[in-house]
Amino acid sequence: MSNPTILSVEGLHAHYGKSHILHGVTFDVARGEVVSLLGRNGSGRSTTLKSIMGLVPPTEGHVRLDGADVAGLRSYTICRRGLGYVPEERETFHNLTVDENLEMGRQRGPSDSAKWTVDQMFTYFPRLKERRNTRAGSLSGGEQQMLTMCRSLLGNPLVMLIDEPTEGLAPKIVTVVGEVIEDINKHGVSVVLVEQKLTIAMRVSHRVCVMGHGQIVFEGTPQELNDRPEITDEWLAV
Amino acid sequence: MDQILFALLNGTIYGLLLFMVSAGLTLIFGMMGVLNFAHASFYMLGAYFAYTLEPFVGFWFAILLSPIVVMGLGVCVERFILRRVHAFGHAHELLVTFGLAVVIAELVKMVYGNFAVDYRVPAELSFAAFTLSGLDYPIYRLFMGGVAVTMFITIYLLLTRTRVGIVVRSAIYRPQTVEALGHNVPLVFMGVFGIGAGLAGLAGAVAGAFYTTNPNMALELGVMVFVVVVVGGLGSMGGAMAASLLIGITNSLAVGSDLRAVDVLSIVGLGDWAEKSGGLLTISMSSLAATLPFFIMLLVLMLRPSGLMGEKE
Amino acid sequence: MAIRNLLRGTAAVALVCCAGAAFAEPLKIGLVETLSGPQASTGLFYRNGVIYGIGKINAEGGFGGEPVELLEYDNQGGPVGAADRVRAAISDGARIIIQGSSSAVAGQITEDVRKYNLRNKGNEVLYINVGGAAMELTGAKCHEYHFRMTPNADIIVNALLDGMKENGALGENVYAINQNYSWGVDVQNSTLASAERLGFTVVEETLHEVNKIQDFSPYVARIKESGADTVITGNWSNDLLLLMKSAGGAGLDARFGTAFLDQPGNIGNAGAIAEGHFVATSFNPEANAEKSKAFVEDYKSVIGHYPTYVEPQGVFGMMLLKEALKAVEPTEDGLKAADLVVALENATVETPMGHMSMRAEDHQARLPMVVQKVSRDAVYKADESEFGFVPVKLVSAEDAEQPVQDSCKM
Amino acid sequence: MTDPILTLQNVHKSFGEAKIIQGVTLDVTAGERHAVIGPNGAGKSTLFHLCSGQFAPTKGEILLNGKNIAGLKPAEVNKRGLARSFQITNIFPGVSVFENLRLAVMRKHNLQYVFWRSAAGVRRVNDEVDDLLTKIRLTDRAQSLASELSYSEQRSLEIGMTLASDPQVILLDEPMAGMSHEETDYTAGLIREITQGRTLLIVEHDMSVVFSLAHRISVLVYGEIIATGTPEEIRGNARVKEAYLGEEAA
Amino acid sequence: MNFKYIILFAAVALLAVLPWLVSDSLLNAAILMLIAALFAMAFGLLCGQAGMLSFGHAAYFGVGAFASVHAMNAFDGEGLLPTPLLPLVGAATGLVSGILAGYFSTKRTGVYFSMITLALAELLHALAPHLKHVFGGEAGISSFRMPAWGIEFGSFTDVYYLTLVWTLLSIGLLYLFSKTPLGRLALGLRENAHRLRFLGYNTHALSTLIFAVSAMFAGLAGALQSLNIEASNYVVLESQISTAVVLNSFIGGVRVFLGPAIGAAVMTFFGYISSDLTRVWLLYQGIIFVLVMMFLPRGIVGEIAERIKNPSCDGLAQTAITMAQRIASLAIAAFGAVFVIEFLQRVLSTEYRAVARDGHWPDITLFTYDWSPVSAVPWGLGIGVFALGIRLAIIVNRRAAARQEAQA
Repeated sequence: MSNPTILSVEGLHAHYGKSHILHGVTFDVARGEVVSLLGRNGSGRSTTLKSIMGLVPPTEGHVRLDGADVAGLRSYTICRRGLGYVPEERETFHNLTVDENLEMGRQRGPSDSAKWTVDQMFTYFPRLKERRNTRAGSLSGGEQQMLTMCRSLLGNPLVMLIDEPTEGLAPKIVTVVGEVIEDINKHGVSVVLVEQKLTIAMRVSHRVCVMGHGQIVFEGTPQELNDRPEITDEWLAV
Repeated sequence: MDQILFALLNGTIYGLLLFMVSAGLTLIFGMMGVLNFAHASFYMLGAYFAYTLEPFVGFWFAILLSPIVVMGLGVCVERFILRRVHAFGHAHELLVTFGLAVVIAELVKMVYGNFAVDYRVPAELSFAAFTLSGLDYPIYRLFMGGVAVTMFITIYLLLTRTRVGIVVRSAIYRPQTVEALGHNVPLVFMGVFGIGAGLAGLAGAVAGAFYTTNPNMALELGVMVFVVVVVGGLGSMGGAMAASLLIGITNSLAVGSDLRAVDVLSIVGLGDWAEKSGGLLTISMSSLAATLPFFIMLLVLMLRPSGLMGEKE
Repeated sequence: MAIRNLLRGTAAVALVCCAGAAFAEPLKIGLVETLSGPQASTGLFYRNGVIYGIGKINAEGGFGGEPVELLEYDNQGGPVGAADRVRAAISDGARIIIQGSSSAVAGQITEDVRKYNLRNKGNEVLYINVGGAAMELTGAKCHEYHFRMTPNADIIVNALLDGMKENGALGENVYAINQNYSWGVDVQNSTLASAERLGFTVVEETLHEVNKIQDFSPYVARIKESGADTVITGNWSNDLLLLMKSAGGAGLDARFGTAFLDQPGNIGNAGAIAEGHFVATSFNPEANAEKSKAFVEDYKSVIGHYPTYVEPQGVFGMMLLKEALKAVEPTEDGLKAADLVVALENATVETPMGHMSMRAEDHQARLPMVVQKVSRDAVYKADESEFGFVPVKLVSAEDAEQPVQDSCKM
Repeated sequence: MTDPILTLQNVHKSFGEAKIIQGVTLDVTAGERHAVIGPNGAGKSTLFHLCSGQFAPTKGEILLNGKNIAGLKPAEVNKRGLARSFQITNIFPGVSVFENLRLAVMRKHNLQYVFWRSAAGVRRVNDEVDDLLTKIRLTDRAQSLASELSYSEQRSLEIGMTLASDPQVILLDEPMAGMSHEETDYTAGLIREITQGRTLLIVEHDMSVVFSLAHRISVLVYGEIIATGTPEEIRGNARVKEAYLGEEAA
Repeated sequence: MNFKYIILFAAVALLAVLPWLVSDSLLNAAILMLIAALFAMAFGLLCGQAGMLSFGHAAYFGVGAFASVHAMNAFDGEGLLPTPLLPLVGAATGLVSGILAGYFSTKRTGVYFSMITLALAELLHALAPHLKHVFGGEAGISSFRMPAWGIEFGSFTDVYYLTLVWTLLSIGLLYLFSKTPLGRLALGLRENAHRLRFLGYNTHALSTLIFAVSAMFAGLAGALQSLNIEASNYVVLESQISTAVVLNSFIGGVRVFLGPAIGAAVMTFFGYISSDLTRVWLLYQGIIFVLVMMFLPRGIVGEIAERIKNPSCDGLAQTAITMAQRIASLAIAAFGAVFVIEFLQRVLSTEYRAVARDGHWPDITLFTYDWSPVSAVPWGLGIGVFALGIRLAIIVNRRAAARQEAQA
């Protein structure tokens, strides 16, 4: 990868109350790269994203976005600096319409980020356009997932942190989500993806990191992971 | 018939006044979970500030400027007091606002004295809008109602049509997610608190001239405002409106009614027994008017704790 | 015991030193008034009147050659605080308790004094009630050591109605609206009792919650519907102001007869709405103008403003006390309460409004009443407004007097 | 090891439109350690909530010792011999460790409405608390505030409280979540020890724990059990692998 | 530990000999303090131990007060209920009403619980004036303490001992209660009611019981008040009574056992003293409360207990010095603030405004000196002293922080 690093996570530690979840997570994301965080539940993948985003303030370590340390800042500042976050629980605003949800995400974004419009979103997911005046609470799980992704994308981020986008979705939609991730990446947006479905992760990622017990236990290309079945067996599979 | 019409009209206007005061509190309660005991104090301050400003800038500017001053005060309260106490929990937040209400009431008494001050409806607004069975209907009542309705519509439009409004509505439910989308939630909280206080101040500036501006006006309305917010449902503007009207109208109807439990019981032949047992049964509706809001609140808390229109408990 | 006596001794020495090296205990009077909280406003006015009155007592030599000492206590607005402050006052050496605002507090104090006196025969204390107007204070609850220096509901309402009648302001259809507690009920009863004598009908009577109603328009609608041309109300504070404003706003064409219209703030706040309404009190500076002028100017020079609202009442009460004290010889222990009781029962004083005395049967003061009307022509304006109170009828103490209640058994 | 002690028969649970549990049938035999695994959002926690009385199932029966407990209140379920721990530590943070356990133990002795004797004076309770403390290895922390314990100690306490009512069936919800390697090993040993002679139903993501601890494993995916069997059977099951690694259904 | 008992013993001993030490007037204040302390302890059981913030505790205090007044009048202090045993009537009534009200209010938790208690109390308060035969109208119901057991119950001292015995006994019982299984479960309710359910407890029944016990002691306190003033009036049902007990308890520290009692005693004494000294004592009370909530969230006693339990690394001597410095600087600031407030109050008072009407500003006497309100001296002095005190406090805090930093 010759591209410069856009996001660099270094020695990140985080706690949920008393519980020490992250034990020094370190990885880099280059501009235009898709990196997947793999691992079983409880391995600390979601917490890594939340910690980068400032939602679970890191107790130690650095998060450098485009060279500037954002660790410890409030999450709205981090967002404005160019990080977009798609939470695992989707967290659409149920009492708001689809349009309003999208409006919530709109931010100017950093000067050098890719710019997105609502129309583009509707091209990705025509279904959302049909339901733009419906309350988000009455959308299906898949539609909500699309909505959350679009919402974050409208913040024109440099890096998108996407947590389990395919969870609980029908296979057809899973494919669409995969394609969208690939497409936004083509527009120059870097992606950190937490994904349970290995096939998707392997297909869309340039690099994968496997997490276990709050640390990165493997880092490499999808191909390299394929070549190491013992890693998959120990950290991912049954 | 006119009687009923009159009662309904008056109840509506009174309800609208309650709404004006409660609107801000319901936003604050919904968003920050703080039952702000000092909210009615902002209402009182609104009236007093308008009274103070009136000689310098005239009535109209006074009722415009006073809420702004109150808003500034609200912002300071949030920024320097509530935010500090936030970490100690909701009980402390609630109690600190309670202490604040005491402090404000005492300061008002110290500065403005113990009696009602001479803050009145200006002469150009003291005329009858229409006459109903021989009684004039003061235009100012309609003006108050108008302000309340305008306030409702403005808040409604602000909340639904503007970006800030959308942020506020979503922050009521998922403040963290809102923040992760790049919105400065602490600033929004401060703003909402300030605006909530300002709205109460506006209500005070407008209503203080019609009713009276005295150091006890916060006390008189304070609990009623809670009732409205709880009955209406946390954070629901529509709920606050519905609850205000419900309380205003039941109050107005009850006040005009001499109905007693005895009278109802005598329909089923228990009249004599009830008359003999006395107590509650022989008290007329009108004397119980003040208790009705609490009955309504208890009923709502027992049967539908999320309130008439609230979405979450 | 030793320590206690020592402490007391020290305290006494300290007191004596402060009092300017005098040897006899001065007479102490405890003012147990509402000085803080929501109802402080009225209490502070009684305090003014009492302070002025005590000043007069001391100007004329005090008691037993010593100036009278006024101890002030804040009853914190309620009977509970009052009960406690009365005891504090008595244990601080007060022989006379004075209080005015709130009948509830008066009810508590008169009972406390009665019980104290039962337990401390020979060492009784007196309660001078300068404001508690409830009938039962000189009725079922009356006792030897309670003196009411203020008119009761009967006196006020009768004087008011007479005055209004004479001025053609009392219509045929009267609406009685009052606060639902003893005072309001008393006013309502007095109004009903006068109907026959003065030839009017009480078309409807209403008792409403006390100080809880923001919007009086439903009541105004009822008054209108009843066809009343006169409204008689004992309401005070907000309940009066809001009622009047509501009636004014609705263009209700009815004359108001009241007992507390002169409360500061009312006229300023109600403005023209109050014009032509009536109130009966025990003083008006324009009645007996010359005597009154001397009084009000002197009062102003001491207290800072012309006497208003309940202040004169407090002063007159103190004047009667002054006369009585003159007639009492101090004993070794200072004031003997029983002597003062007798002296008070026999005392007469000339107030600017006429003479005032104490009725022995129930310890209700006989005092003149002034019926007044809100008018622009008033010499003394209220609340810096263009309105003031013009006297329309001065009722002498004899004419104002109402019969003793049967329930009073001294 | 043949009598089913906890049986779920065609249990369904929906929240509005969302069908979380769609017809789960499961037998847990007396004395076995049974693990439920499955990807996120499969409904494992919901299943626990149904068994422990937090939610009532929309349809189906849950039998404990042959008696239906579906829809009973949590307290009632507990009294019938089923106790659970929570995924997120759920203790009494502001009181001592000893107190935490005492609160848990007292129920069994029907002391809840007793106000005429000192809680500290009930020897049986004290003994049992001491016992539990030993079992969960927190004896020297007995007087510390629960909130001052380390995370894994809190998890141990959580397990201890679950154990306090001496239940026949214990439900442990992700007891190792958020633990380091060493802590995990420690807790696994602890669980093995304390569940001697009881029935355990456990949700856990740490596969090494699950496979070493459980006699049988059920795999829950999208609210349905797609396989139940011994660890070896599960390891070899293609559908399970697919569910975990997300091979797309063809 | 022993130290604690010594202090406790000394305090009880002091209370026992108090009538020999102080004047009647102060003894009277002591009676009020004891009653307020007991009431606050009852509230503390509910709020501090079981975590339920009631805004309507005046209701139970009030029913206890009225029940005992009625009992006083009915029994004349003889027969089954001689005067010293009258508080039992208050306790019983409190208990019964507590069971009823507790049943409803504990169906909800958190702020909704508070609102229900508030609504219930307001309902009772609004109804009371209309139920004249029960609550006696605005004059209240009066009664007379009859002699019993050979005691007159006429003097302050008699009443003081009666109150003292009942208060100490009740506080003792409350202490013992906190040690019983039910008392321990109160802590469980506060800490985690959800978990209790999964341990097999019926939390609604538990909450109701705790509520009832709290109401019982509140009723007992109410009865003591009735005995003390020989009357009861529906103003005891007012919301101010409910809120006063909340404020008192939190100022003292609601989570430490004697916190509410000490808070209530201190604040009652403060009110007793200051209400006769200054007209704005409610303002001071409000300010004290706000400051305590902001800076001493555990309450005064709670904070002291915390300091003793977790002493700072400075060592005892240094901590004491720091504390003394802190208190001294805050006292300076307080003096400045009081000066400004009192001066302002005098300038703004109606009396002064009346005198100062014609553009002439007479001097005002404050703290025995005369000050002119139009000169900058009094204002500057007050504000200056206040600022100085705050500045000193900041310096003290910074030094303490620096020391701790250095040692950490």
